[in-house]
Amino acid sequence: MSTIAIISSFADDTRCARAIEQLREAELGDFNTFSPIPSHKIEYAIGRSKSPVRWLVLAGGISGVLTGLAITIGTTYEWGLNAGGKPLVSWPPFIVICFELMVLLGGIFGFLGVLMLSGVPTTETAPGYDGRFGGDRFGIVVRCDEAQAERVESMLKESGAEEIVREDEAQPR
Amino acid sequence: MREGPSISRRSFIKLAATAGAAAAIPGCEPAARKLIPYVVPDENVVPGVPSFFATTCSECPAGCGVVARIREGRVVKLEGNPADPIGQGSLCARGQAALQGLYNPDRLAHPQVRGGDGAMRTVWWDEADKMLGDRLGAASKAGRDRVAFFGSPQGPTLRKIALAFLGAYGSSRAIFYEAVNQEPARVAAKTIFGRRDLPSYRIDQAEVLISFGADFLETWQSPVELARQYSLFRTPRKRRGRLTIGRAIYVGPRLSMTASKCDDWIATAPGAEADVAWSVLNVLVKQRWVSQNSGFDLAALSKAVANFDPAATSARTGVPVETITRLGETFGKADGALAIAGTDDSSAHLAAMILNAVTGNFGKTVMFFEGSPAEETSTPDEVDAALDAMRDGGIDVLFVAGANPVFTMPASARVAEAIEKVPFVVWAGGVPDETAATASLLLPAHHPLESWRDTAPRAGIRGLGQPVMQPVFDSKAVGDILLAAAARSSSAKLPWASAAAAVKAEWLALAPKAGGADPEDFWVSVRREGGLYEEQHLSALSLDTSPFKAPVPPAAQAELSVYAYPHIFLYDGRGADKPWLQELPEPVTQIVWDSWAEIHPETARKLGVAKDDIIEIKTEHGAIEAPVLVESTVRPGVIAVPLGQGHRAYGRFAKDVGANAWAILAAGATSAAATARATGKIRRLVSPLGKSDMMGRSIVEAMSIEQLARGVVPQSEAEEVTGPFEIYPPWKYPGHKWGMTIDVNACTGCSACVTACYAENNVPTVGKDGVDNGRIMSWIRIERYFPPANEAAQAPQLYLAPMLCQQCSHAPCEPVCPVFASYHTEEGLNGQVYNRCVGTRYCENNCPYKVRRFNWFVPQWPAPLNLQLNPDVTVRSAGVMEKCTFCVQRIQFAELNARTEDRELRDGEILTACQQACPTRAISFGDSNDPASAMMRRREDNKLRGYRVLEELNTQPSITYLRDLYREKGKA
Amino acid sequence: MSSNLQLAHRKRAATKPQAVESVAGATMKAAAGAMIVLGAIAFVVALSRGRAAIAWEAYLVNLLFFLGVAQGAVVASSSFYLTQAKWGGSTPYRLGEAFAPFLWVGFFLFFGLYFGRSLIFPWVTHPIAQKAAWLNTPFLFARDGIALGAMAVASFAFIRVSRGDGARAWTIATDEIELPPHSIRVLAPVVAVLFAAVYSLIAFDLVMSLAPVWRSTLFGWYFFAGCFWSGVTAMALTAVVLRGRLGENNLFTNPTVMHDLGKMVFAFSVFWIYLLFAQYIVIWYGDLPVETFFIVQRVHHMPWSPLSVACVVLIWLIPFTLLMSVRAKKTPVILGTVSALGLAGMWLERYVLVVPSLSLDAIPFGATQFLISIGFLGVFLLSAVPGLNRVAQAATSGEPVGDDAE
Amino acid sequence: MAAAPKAIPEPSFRDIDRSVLRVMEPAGLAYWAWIGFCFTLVAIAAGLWARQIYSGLGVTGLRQPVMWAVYITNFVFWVGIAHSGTLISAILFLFRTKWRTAVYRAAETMTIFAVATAGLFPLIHLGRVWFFYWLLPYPNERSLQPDFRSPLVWDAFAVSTYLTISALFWTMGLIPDIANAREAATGWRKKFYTVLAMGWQGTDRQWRHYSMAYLLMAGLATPLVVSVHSVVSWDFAMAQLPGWHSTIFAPYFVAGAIFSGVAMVITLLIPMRKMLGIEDLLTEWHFDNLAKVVLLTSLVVSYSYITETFMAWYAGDPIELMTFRMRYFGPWGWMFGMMVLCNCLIPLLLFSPRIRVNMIALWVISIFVNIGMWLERFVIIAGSLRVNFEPSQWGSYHPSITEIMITVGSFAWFVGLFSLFSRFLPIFSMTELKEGIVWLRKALKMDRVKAA
Repeated sequence: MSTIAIISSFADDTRCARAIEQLREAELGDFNTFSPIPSHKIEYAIGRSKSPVRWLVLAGGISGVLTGLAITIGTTYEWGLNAGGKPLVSWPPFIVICFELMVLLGGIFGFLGVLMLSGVPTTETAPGYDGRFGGDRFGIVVRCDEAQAERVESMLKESGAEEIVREDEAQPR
Repeated sequence: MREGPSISRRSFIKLAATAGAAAAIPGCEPAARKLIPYVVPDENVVPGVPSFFATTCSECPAGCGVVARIREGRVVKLEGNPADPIGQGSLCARGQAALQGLYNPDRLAHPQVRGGDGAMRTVWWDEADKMLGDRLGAASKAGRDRVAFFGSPQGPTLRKIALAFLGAYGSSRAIFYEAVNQEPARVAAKTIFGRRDLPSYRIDQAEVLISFGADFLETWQSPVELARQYSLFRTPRKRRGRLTIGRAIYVGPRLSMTASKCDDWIATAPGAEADVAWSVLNVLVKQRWVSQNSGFDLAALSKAVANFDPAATSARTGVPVETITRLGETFGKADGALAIAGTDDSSAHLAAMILNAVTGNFGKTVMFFEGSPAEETSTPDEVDAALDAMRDGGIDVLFVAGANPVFTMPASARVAEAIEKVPFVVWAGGVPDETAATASLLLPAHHPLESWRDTAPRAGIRGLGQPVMQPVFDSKAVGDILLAAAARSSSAKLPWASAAAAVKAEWLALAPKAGGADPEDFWVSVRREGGLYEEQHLSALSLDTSPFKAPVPPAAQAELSVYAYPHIFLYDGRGADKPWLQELPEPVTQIVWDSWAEIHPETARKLGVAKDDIIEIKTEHGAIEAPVLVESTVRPGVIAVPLGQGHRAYGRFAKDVGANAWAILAAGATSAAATARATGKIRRLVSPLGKSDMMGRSIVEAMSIEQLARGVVPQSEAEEVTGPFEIYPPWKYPGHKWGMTIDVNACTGCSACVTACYAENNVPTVGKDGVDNGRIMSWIRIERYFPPANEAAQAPQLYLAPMLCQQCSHAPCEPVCPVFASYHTEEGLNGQVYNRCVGTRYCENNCPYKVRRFNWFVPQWPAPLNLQLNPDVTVRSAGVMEKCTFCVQRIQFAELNARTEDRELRDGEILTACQQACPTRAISFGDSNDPASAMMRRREDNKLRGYRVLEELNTQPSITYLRDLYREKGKA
Repeated sequence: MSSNLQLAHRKRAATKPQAVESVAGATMKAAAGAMIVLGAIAFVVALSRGRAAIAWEAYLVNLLFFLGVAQGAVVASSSFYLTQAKWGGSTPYRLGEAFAPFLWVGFFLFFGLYFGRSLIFPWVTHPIAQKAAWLNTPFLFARDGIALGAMAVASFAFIRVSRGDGARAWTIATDEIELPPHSIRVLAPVVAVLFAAVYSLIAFDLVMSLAPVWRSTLFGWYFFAGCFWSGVTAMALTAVVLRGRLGENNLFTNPTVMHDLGKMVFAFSVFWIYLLFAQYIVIWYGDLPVETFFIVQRVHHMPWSPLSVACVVLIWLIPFTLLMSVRAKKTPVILGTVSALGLAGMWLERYVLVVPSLSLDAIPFGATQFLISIGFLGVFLLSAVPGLNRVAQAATSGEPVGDDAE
Repeated sequence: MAAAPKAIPEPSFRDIDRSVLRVMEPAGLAYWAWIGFCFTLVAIAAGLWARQIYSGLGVTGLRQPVMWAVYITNFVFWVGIAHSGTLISAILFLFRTKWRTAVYRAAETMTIFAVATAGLFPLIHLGRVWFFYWLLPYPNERSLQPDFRSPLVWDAFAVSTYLTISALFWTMGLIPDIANAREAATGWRKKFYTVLAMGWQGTDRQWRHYSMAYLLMAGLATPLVVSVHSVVSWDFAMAQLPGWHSTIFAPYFVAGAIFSGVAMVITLLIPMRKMLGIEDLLTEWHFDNLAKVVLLTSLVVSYSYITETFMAWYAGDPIELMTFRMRYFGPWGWMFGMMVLCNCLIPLLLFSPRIRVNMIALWVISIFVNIGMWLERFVIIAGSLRVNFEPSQWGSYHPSITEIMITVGSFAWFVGLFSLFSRFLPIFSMTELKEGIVWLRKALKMDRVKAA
């Protein structure tokens, strides 16, 4: 039994989400969606857990603060110079530095995190990807074996798919 | 002008070689032997270690002793010679600036001859000598007195040489001319005491001082010495049970710096001072406020002063009667009083002398000593005679050395045309001046600091001037030129081989006076001491009380007259070639790089002019143009113009700056009736000063002596913070914590400190435009504020005080520096690391005292001025902030010495440049951690007067100022 | 996240909440009354026992605090209009307006200060020449009286319109972009602008002038930002309390609504610390005695420094750390506790601002001041009763909330 | 969120793509002439800077005591301009404001270039720019480090952080759009976008991380933007100088920054809207809201002016009083008057809803605001330095040609970069417009209703 790819496109995320929910209920789990916008509906329908990016950002932020403390306090004691009678460890200024570094590293971690987790940069195209999915169409690519093809297609159709293409071992176009 | 060999470069290489060679094999290198100051044994030259030579100052007749600081064979700084009784270790701005005369880039590098076309041709010395010799020979053959020498008093020895030189050519036409001279005083002395020498003064012995137009803190006689005396005179002291300060009154047309330091300024028209003086005498005599044994025939005296009844005088001069009577009273009742005169008419001098005499102050506040030095300047008659001779073509060769008659002699003398008539004029000197422009042969002469010379400023003092370094240019000592010429082309046999020999001979002759020590030891000791200082002996005065020529009251004054006074820094004009002096703001007007016509607002209204409008001032002798400065620091109807500017030659720094006031004066006069008209032209008078109004801020503070006596401290009405407010933990300064105490009452505003700072710290000058663009670099400046009119009665006449980095413990400039270029040292200094500075300039923005200076461009020291740079101090590059660091290099030097000698640093061992220069010792420096240090004791002893500038900012300055003292006006 | 929202919608669609008319029963009124009596007695006693200064200090502190809460909440409501907030239907508006009646009470209590002026304002006993033009009794009471009066009038005008049908209808979500009724569009900005002006004035006159030498340009802003935050916090606290007392499916059971309240508490607590820091660092760095002493005496010196620290902990540290996560914001217990502590912190902050100026070396907090504070609380609660009922009605009306809620 | 699109037929996703991508089509001669003009000015400025580096800061009009003037004014001005971008892209995102979607990309782009411009001025004003890196900590054997107590160091950190974060935030938003552009594009542009898009395909997995990170970035950028201009304000407030040392500076400068920034957005968008014919993306509703932000911040700025004046008077410190007297009535009083007119009075017009949506009026007002805010910074910076603690050191200041041309150059640099960008990368976020399409439709409907 060869697996095939069924590529369907939808006009809006509501229909798309409905289709996904049905697929999931039918436990035809092996599918992939494309959309021009980050749709909460689709996300909810797929129902994955929250993205781990936030932990990266948190880590970045914390390391930022620590770096801040390290360089401010550390370098101050390097020479221990008196400037205007202000204490060597002058908290108010150091807080500013720590804050900036927190944001800086947090942001960088976050950005790199997204790239890493969402697998960009990449050169290969996911099976079934179609240019319109970047524009005004929402797409679902279901990978199943021929036996289930019918069911899947009907499922997609009734949830409002505009067109459905079946491909043997879909190749990227 | 054709290029001679590039001297500045050569000499630079030479000097560089000195250091190098000396470093390599001290003394053994022949080149080095040739190059190091030959008064020092070679092994004394250690690179990085300064050597000091005592010599004398030749910038004015006061003849202060000087110590020259030599590094690697070049003199880098001049300081007062502590051994010298006149300067006593201090030196005025002019004296210190002599260096820039020595290193002046415009100095004549080679002999030059004027061709037929008037163009100059550079020649070698032998050609020049030959030409000179031939001309002299020819002249002497032509007859007697056909050679003339025109110079300025340059000490007994040179005088001897000059006379001998003339003698060799059968002439006696020697003129020694000082534009700013004491002739009127001598005349007065002659009249009453039958002697022409000058008395010495002891202001500090007096209780009351009246100056009739004598700017004794600026240019009159011996400013450094008198300033020091004056500061003692003004120091609060118990007199007859009351804590008081000496009372000083200034009578004259202009509120000079001197006048501003007095209690009262009695504004009179120029020439009216005498009138007032006689009137005061009149009061004294009438009131019998005279000492019984003064030896005067009071009857005769009162007859003599009959014309000077206060009322009459008041009518003539506009000085209120009660002012005159009060003057008389204070002077007469004083226990020790002194009247001095600085006017151009001997009448005022005479009156002053009589005032001192009748009150029995001779021998107390003013005294004649035995053995006053011979008169150095020629009398006006001699000068006139010589000039006439020239005009009649009676002179073939005129040898001018050290004088600039074309510039400094008053218009009426018609010098230019006289010199015109002389076929061959030889000029020997440094920077070619107006007179050089008329000469056919120009000879580069040694700067005094390069040559042997001596001075005899007054009885009991002989200063020895020894050369402090190798000549910078291809020059010769004037004495040597004269001797060489005489040897070459005259039959006479002169006793000396060289000027040096002459000086030594002269001094060895003095050896017996010094207790018959071995001549050579004596020679060594005087070279070390810088001169011979002996006990002075009062000379018995033979008072000629025979009714002297009773003075005639001067005619009614012209309703507009011009009053010319020697510029405190440029003096008679010789200072104009020195950028330091040009850029030093005149203390009262704060103007730089220009000359100005100071007039009263009233006068300005009459003339219909405002500040910066150029007016033409015309007298019977000539006319000059100068921009107007409208201030009430001058009497209505008087135009006050400083002398010294208006050079048409004399180097890049002096040429075409301002106007020459000598050109409108009569011989020996400092004022003249004048007319003035607006020319419609405008020239900005440039000054680094922003506002003259202190706006009630705590910058320069003053309190009245009465308050001090009562023990009340002037309170600021600002609200007080109660409870703790210190937000940072205190910093510890375990070792030293350097601090300063500055007595504003002692500060006269003479700016010697400023010049000292320029010299010590390689502070660049920026020129007129630079100052105009707000880019003056001075690290220390004299703050000048006018008291607001409504408080004038409760304030000094001017607020004058030095402002420099306050080295704050909570310095606002430090934490804002992103790179620690500005930081605080363990010894409490506000350090500035030039190499680290990136030039954000935040420090200056945040400095409340605005004492930081930014290098907007790369600083310029046209060679060989760069040779003066102090090797101990970095030369800052463009884009770097710089500032005062209490002369940290001197602190380091002293600390290093202490460490090598394994001992504690001694109090007073470190002198900052400004402190060292100050004639009145207004600045004391020391360790604030050491309560015993002189600096701290001074604070302690003057607690009531102590304040810190802008204290409410909690910057915690290391400098404590002591309030200026004034007398509450309208009080007896 | 919108998905949860849909759940909420569905649930609500399923069962409408039980309409509730009134939450504040006789017991509460009685309790409030009792508190007032206690406070009044304590005040009178203190005055008669020559401990007037202490009494007046407490009086001022509480006046400032409760006025701040009441006014801050009203301004919150007006700013909802300005930002066209529809996340809670009309309920958040009612919530904000609930404490408004105290504005009038406070207005009158303010004039009470007149009798304690010589004990509160140092410049009354020792007039300051330079500041006399501004710091003098008649002018101060005149301007602040007028200001507070105007503020109350404006607030009530605004509230009347806001409770009207037009505004109500607007708060319910629609498909169109439409603006709130015209009168609201006029009054809401007025209230907001007036608030900034009046409460800056109050800050300068009733707090800063207690240490007449001290000045800080940001202080007014800092002060009214604190008022605003205390208002918001009071709203959040009320929401949490009512949530339990309004039965099934009242609006406050909608986690997203609590989330939004939580966000506000979180955000404006951060804003408060920002303003505090902005003041502190400038004064700390500037090192000018006229500025530093105020901080030094409160933050760096006993006995006040612990209290100052406590303020920061209660007003910023706790809300910031606890309310960081979404879940916490949605958890009533956490939100409630944080808000309660926050309010306590804000009261303490007012206390630390005012009292050290009057007694630097000792904390005069004792029974008197406690009871007087209780009294004020009583007044506050009593005056809030009708408003709270309105909140109850709105929260149980089951009206749909705007789709911009997440 | 896209509710049933049947309610209002258009614009559809495709329309959005069409109108946005149309902007990116190859440009005409006029456009390149414009670009050329801009960068010629930049070249001149660069030349003058080179000269300044060579001969020293003396070529400027700077002097004792006015050590900072036009350069620092420009720095603050441009940083301020930047802030609106972050406000719209981050803060309003957190506030779930609907109208931001249309303008945020343009604003964010402005931020990047404004910060890039601003960042130059601290360098230009340095006395020894070749040592600028001494302001940053880096290991070196003498372990010389910056003084973290100096506001200028905070500044270095804040501004560089700000530039980095905005750039990342902006890039992140761009990726999906570029991916989209990639599909439509042809020729070299295709390759260009393909590379830039980094192979983004908009799978649910990608979007999941994307939206989370976007939210967090916004969460970080919000306090950042506040901190940045606070730090900038502290460059002055930390000093003791009257007119600089004021606690209100931080929030006051932040408000001022947003004020001028949003004004600049308006200044740029109104002509763009006309020239590119994108009224269907930028509706009156959008400008109405931008105008409201301007109005609000204008009020805050006025509040600060009043407070500062009052406090100066209340404190009764003669020195501070004098500073303010000079600021209002001194030789530079006209600047102050101008600035009050531009920043406080003219914006009051925006209380009128009609003016808020009158493009001409709005545009003119926004220009005035920009002028006013530049003057404000100048008056604060140079004006306060002129009258310091030491009357004897007071002095005036006149900018030199160098400073003037470099300022002009900075504007050219900013506008030039912006123009370049607008042609080659999507200046409107297609993704976000689609997300908020409902509101776009609502807005368009409202416009039409108004028009009818």
